Amino acid sequence: MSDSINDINLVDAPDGVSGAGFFATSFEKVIGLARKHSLWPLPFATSCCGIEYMATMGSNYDISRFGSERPSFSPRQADILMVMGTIAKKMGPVVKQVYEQMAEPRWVIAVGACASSGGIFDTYSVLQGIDRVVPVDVYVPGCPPRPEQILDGLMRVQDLAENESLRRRNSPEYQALLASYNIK
Amino acid sequence: MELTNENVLGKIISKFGEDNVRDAFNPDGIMTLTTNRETIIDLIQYLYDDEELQIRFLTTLCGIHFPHQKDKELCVMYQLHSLRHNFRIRLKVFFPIGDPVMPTLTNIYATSNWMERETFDFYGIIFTGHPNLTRILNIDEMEYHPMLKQYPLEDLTREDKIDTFFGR
Amino acid sequence: MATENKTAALTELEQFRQDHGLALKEEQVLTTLNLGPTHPATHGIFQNILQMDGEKIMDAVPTIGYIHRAFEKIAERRPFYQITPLTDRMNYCSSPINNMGYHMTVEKLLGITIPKRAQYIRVIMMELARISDHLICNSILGVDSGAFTGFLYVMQEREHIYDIYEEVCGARLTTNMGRIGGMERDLSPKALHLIDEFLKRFPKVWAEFEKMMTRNRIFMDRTIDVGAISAERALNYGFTGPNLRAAGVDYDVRVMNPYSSYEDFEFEIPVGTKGDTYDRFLVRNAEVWESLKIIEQAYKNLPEGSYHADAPHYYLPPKQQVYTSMEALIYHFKIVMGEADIPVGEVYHSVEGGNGELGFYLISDGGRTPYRLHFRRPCFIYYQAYTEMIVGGQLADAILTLSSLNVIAGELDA
Amino acid sequence: MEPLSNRRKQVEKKEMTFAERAYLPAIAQGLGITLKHFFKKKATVQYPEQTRERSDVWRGLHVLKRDDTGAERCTACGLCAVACPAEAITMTAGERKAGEEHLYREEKYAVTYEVNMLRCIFCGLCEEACPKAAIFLQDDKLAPARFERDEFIYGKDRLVEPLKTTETK
Amino acid sequence: MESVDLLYKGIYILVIFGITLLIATYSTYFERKIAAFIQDRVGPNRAGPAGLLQPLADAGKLFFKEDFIPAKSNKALFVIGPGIAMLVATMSSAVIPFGDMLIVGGREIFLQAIEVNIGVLYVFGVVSLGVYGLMIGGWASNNKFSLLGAIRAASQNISYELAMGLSLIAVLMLTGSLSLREIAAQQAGFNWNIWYQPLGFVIFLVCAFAETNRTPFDLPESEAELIGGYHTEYGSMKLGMYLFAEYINIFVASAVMATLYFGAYNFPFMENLREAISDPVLANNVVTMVGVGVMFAKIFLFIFFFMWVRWTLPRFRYDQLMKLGWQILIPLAILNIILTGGGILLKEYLF
Amino acid sequence: MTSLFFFLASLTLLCALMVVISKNPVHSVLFLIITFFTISGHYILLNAQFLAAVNIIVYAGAIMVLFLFVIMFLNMGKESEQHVKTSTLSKIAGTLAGGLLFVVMIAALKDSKIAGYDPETYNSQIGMVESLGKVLFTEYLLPFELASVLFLVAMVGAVMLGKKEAGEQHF
Repeated sequence: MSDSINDINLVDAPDGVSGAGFFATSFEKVIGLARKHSLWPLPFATSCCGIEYMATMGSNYDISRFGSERPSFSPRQADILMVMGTIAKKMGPVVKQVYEQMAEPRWVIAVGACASSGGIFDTYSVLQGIDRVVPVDVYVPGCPPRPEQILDGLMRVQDLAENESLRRRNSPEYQALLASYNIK
Repeated sequence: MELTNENVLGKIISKFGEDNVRDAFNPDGIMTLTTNRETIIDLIQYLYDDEELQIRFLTTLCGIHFPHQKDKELCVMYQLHSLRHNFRIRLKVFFPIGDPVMPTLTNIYATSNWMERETFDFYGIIFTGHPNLTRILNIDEMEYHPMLKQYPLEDLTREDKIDTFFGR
Repeated sequence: MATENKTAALTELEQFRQDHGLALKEEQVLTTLNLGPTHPATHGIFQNILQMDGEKIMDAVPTIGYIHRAFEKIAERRPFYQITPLTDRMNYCSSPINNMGYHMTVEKLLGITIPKRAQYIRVIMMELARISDHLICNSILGVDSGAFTGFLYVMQEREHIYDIYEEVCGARLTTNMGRIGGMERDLSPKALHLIDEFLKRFPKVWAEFEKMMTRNRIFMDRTIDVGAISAERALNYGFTGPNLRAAGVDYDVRVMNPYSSYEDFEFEIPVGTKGDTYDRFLVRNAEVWESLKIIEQAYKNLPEGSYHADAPHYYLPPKQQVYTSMEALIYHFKIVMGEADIPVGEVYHSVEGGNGELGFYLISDGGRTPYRLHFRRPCFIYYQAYTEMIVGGQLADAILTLSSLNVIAGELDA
Repeated sequence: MEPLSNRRKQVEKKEMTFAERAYLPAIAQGLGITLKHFFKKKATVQYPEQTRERSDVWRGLHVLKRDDTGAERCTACGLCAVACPAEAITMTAGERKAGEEHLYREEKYAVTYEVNMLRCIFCGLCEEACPKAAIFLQDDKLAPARFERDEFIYGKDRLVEPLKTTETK
Repeated sequence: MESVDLLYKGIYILVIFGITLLIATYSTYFERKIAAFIQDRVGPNRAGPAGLLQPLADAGKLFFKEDFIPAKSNKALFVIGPGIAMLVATMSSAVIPFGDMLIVGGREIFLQAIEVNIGVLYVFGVVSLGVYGLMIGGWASNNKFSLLGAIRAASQNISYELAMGLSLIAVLMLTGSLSLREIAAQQAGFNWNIWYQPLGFVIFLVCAFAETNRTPFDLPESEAELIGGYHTEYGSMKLGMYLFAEYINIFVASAVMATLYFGAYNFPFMENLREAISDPVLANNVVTMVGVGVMFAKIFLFIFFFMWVRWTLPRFRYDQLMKLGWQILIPLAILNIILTGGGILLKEYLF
Repeated sequence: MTSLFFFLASLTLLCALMVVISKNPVHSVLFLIITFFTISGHYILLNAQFLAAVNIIVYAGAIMVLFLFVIMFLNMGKESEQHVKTSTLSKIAGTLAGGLLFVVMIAALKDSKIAGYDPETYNSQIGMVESLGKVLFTEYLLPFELASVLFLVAMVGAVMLGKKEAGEQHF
């Protein structure tokens, strides 16, 4: 590891009451922290952005610093669905199915213009944004985004994961959201 | 023999006659001929078999739609290449949109399989004798052939677009 | 959602089966395995419905179109200069080749000749793109056979290629590089410096990568005689590019129909013998060396002169003139609005893309947009042969064959 | 097949030697290479603390420039919107009223100017199309990731370059 | 056995269990770090200083991930699968002597959980059961990729067990004992078995790679072909247990290799060290403790080697793997047995 | 010790029964494996640790894996084969055969005595590798060699069965 960097943002100790000899914190926060640093992506790479994702995995950007280098091609094991590239209407149901197969908690990043909104491809065959089939947590603009931007998107998801309540996934709001996408 | 557009054209016309091979012109160095449905397969077979020409490589095949040409609305363009002589030739067949039928080329070139499927998908041209003429790129449920000029490009479900400034 | 009619595809293969002793016995029960559309080995997205007898593949039915984006339809609705960003996204591993291939097609239509310097810059960029394309393909072959590390070693070099792109055009992957009539800007001193550095550093990295893979028996066993295709079948299937050359046919558009001053450069066409995965790997490796040679020559002999053609009707005037001169402003408006005078005509132009002959068939009716623009996409054409190449092999073979074919989804589905 | 050109070169494809057949030498060689890299200097740039150098011509986030006096350069001619292949730019033009000379350089100006950053493909054609040097893609800023789709429609409030001088109205 | 002995035993077993789990946990971290370093990256460094909390983060996440059982699976077996894998993996470290003996208060404590006189066979037997975890899990998932993975795992493990057993026999011929403690004791000082059994060691090493399903033999879970193989359908902690079991297996395999071939806790000049300390009890304890350190150093080296190889080599194909096992390794192992036998006879004849 | 024996014995019988009873062949195999384990437990009670280990290695570790392997393969295509109808006749025949076997067993075993053990002559090493090997290579040499010939024959047969037919490819 290069020695020059000693000021990396390490994980901060969770807020809690630290007194003499004891340290109490909310359990949820610990789990939130754990989740934050262990987001295993499912790279749903269909086109150009997938190539930039390769760069993100590569040595120069190194997504593993965030604990996310284990790509889980099996949806059961993945935490974030990274949709990278154009999703055609033919592909839409597949995205939805993959999302349905993922276990909670799950997050979705729409990387790049095509996945987020259809981008330049405003055509009869392209789905105009994957938020039409699955709920999206974070959008990353760019066509394709630089690896920095993909990492930015990942960090936004980390923020979400860190602050999310363990019970959010059972909340009526969340169920209503899923119901609006006709999932489950 | 050095293949030139003139002597190849001469060969073809002497074989198939002036009626079947028309409108030879040369827009970009590649000789372009127009022929008809009945001749096209024989012509390509002839070009393939002829030991002198050895035009044995199908570069590409595509459909074109000319809605303003009466009874010649649809066109299929074949572009062939003789790797031996580095000679390219382009063949066109026009036919009315009411009768979008073409013979298949798959018996000569395996590669034309998907190209013909793509052409069918885009233009609805039916290649008789094709082993599996189904849509290839678009979803099966699609009801029209999108490359025909009358159909719009845009996804009609898109809401966030304002057309004022795009000059169209 | 299999769009292929299974029985039809089966009859197609019947002859092949007979030849290879693969004919099904009546009582044989096959397992259906869905390879894709999200299987990691499919990289892009296409589906292969495999019929397996244990680990042996008895039949495969490919389905494509999962990222069909209607390039050809979009091209009919956009002014000529706006199509460049589209071509970026076709073979996104080597976008500059696509960009410049398209530009050359339009230049052919417009009858513009490009100054030598611009042509040489194009050659440098196209060869860099070819390197980055081959580099991804060959290292992905390593990833799919389980050796991930070599991939990351050469990906670092690809970052350097991207740095050069970035310096030239301002983007990494979807470059939108060059304009109809030349380049959008000259090579900056920094870009020249980066190219120079790249030429010095890259050979070492590539030699190391070759050392890791080429003579490793595990890798050789995995690739030799896997997914082989004969020259005759390859031509019949319309193969071009490295995949055809691996089968032993030295067809290269750069040599047969030189464009952009390729005739000025010394290079060879590496060919293989059997057309198997190992041959494809070796051919791509050798082509990277050839590309390096070309870049070196072009870099050393880079002529002086303008980086764009003198074609005020089609090439945007310099910004400074637009701000000051009325004539330039009028040209500027005309070009941007797409009102430039486009001749009527049809042209076909092809370049040697990363995967083979990338052709553009352009019909113009004199309007602001192409009347018809058909792309000859090498991936789409040769991917048909995949079934024939994998039947009789094993699942693992199918995956390596797929990655050695370097099927780019964007180019496949258009 | 017989050669088509004189530049053909057969790739080298030797039979495996005994050492190669025995797996181990090649494996040892590979292990040597990876071990060398184990101790090499790492290539990683620790984003977000460090950033990789970007070129000056990098096409990043858009900005609407002001001129030297602080007036907006854009005259709402619409060329950028026409040139945009992604149809991401929309604007409405307005007439400059008296007393607004210090705000807008020309008589026409953009009342609203929106770029849909999710549609935008950062191709740079708008910058090239602009005859007034008003819109630029900055090399030092990237469009950030956000949570909601609506947040990506950048209006003038986020696009126009902030005034450099401290005097604001 | 006296109750105090039992107490010591109990503590020891707990310690070994803890160490096994700890090493397995941190193996994941080191795997990621080593992979990163080999690939010119820095690896996980955000969770805790230098990323040291990374395994805990993974574990925490996996524990609180939705526990999912596919609808069409065989539910009971689906749950049992990872359990068996984990159980079997943790069982096998019981007979490994991590050190010689300590003398505490006049009582001799052997640093070995259970002494059985067939220790080698015990390890061998338990390891051969590990495949059930994978098979049952893969089959119960009702997924074709999983099933293919399970079948690959089964055939691979059986095939390589044979070569492994045959390469072991040569060692056993040399040592004349099945007890690991005995074997370890015989290699005192620098008299390691590797000097007599280089070929056997290579065969054993290759088989160990195959038995632990590590690259180049990771066919049951090869990402590019089978997505995750037998654990495709597993998520949450069940997946965690599979991954854990794999790392424990690596640890055990490393320990066994260190014991059988690399002299276990023995190190050169240990007798000199023993003599240097006057008090015999203290001397014994110091040597033992250094020995424990040496043993773990050897184990870590082997674990590093496992990871190093993983990030260097491509993987085999199914038939090539079988060919290697049956046509190369087994004949080589038999040859090794014959050579060893000949060597022993020759030695007896000469001396 | 005795209570352990009875526990193991009853478990063995129960699992053996379950092998026959359970409908899912995979479950049967798993029960069979447990049976082997309990039998190994018996060996350990008899102080035959070597046999116990070998029993597990060979039967549970290898042979049953193959069983499971084959059953998984067979189960792959078809949903279930549980609907096989057994005719009444075969049921009756099965019952009869089983009953007769039972009678024969009782008749054979009714006079046998439980071998007591004598602390004086008891050899604690009787189940160990060394004594086992000695006995095998001296007293029972002929049966041992015959058994090895039997294995050889079986191996040759297996190779013949698995041999490639002309034109057929196997991996």
